[in-house]
Amino acid sequence: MQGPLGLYNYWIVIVLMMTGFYIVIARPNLIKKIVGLFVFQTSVFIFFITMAKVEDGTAPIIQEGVNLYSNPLPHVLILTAIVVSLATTALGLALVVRIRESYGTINEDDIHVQDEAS
Amino acid sequence: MIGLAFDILSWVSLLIGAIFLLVGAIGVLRFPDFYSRLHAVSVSDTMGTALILVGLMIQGGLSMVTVKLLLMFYFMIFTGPTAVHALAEAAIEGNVKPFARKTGQ
Amino acid sequence: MYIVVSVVILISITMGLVRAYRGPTLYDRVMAANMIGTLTVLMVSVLGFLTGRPEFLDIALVYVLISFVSTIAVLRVSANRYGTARDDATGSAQE
Amino acid sequence: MEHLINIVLLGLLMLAGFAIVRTKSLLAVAMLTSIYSLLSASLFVVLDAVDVALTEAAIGAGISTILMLAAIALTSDEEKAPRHTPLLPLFVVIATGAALIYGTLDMPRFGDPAAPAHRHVAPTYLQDTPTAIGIPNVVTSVLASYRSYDTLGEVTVIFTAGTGVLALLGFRPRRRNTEDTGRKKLVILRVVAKLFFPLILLFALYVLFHGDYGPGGGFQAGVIFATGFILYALAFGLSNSQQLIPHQLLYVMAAAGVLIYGLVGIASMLLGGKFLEYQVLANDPVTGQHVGILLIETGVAITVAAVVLIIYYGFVSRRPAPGDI
Repeated sequence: MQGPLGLYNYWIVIVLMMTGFYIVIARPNLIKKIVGLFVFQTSVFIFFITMAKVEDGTAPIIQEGVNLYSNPLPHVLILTAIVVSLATTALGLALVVRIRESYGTINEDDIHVQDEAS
Repeated sequence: MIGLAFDILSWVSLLIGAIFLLVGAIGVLRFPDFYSRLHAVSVSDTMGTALILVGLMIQGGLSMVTVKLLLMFYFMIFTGPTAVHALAEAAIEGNVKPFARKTGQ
Repeated sequence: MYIVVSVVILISITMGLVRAYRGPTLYDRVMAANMIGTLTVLMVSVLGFLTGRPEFLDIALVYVLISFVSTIAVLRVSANRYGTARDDATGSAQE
Repeated sequence: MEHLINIVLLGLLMLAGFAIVRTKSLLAVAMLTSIYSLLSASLFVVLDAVDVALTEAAIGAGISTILMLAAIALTSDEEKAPRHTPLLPLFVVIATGAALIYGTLDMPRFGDPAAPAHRHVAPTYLQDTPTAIGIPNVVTSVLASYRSYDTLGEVTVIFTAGTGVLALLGFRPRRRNTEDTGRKKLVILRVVAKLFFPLILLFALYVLFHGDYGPGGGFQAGVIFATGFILYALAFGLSNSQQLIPHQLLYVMAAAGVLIYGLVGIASMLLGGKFLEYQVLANDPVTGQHVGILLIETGVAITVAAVVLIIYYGFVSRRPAPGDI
């Protein structure tokens, strides 16, 4: 596809990214926020993998008789990024569990009210 | 000639499998209550999956690919019904009521 | 032929997604997620043949396992959360 | 034709994202997140990133979802409506999105083989891997050999996350028989789990050692390994699965994996090479690369498996009542 239409993939990814961003900033529930972060992260992964794709290329595992491969470098970066996303998700959820134990709620608005009262 | 026969066999298998998947999905979308929808899921879970995998196996021929497909077949034939069974049991426990016709109380 | 099958699978995934969104009960959503898992497995297998590199079936195998384990996990959580009194009775009787 | 599948999958992802925003029940949100992750993993297959697809399926759709479920089990399920109007966030989001879309206008079109990203180091990796490293999977060769410093950092991040969760949630060992062992309704699940448990572990080993030749590697293998134990814990209860693999052993394993990785680097220094330069590990440079990659992938798998299990046990053992997840 030629012209600006060849960019449709990036645009949809940006819409996805903004969906995650919206959840993070607009929703008061802390677990929902982490889900939003997860959605955001996943769309960033899709963005990178989109950039790695080469038209008519194939997966970067060397095979006889194949000449054109997709770019392996973004794949490596994203592979490790996915593992880091697991680490951040786990830590975030652990923090949410602790917040729930000390505040009795996971709603951001309620936590603010409690903080101002004390 | 033999090759063509195998091709036709696998295509028929793939097509019928695809029809089963579609029927199951329509059932999931359209059926009125949870338990009948669960019934529809099992159509695509067993018959559709099996036929599509068999079709792919015929295409794969005698190779590592077919071994992996067989392994997948083995896994799916166990996981699908187990998951559906667990779902039905959890739904009964969670007090999901079956659909009853409104007029014939 | 592979194209036809993958299009059918994509249509089915769409229907499953609509069911997962509409609910109405949690179990409907779990069921839809489970179905989408199965369909994704099939689509990845078909895609391998479509692109001419069917040796990537390992991915599909992982999908089978993962969708099964996450279905079981959500059912166990919901059983602990919404489970009826029967659940607690057996639990405490054994203690 | 692949364009069509690509567009449809992206459309489904948007649908799933929209559903996540609109849904109130958090358990349903976790389910939708799992679907979102599975869909993006199949998109990765379409876009040729098979290794990434494997990782995303195992981590995104599997472990992350299970952790979210465990956290929801510890907190609450329903989401309250926000106190503020969503107008300001909506405005911020639309403005940011518009700016980002404006930014993409200068990007090379999708799939352009002449894009700058494909010109710099990637051709070297693709060309040299068969001769210098001797394995077909370029992603593994870049991950474990060319950029092994990065991966060492990554393993350390995972280790740190495990330590962090341990510090936050701790670990409360269960007494035996406080759990509902022998409940009738779990019989079928238990039979299937017994059947699958060894197969999953075997498959994890296959993914680990086949990672040089196909999609797979240490990270994925570790996660699949942990998934096997999680399935066991779901079917047989936490205390039984802890008899299978005691948590002290997990602490040792988490540290041992990182240590194996670092020691491979130091061994190659002692043998006269640079840090993590595998060529010196054997007489033949290509064999040396093989040995080095296999060793560090094993280290990665051990750490990842142990940390995922530590995190999972940390969440689950915090539940006071006799419950399993």
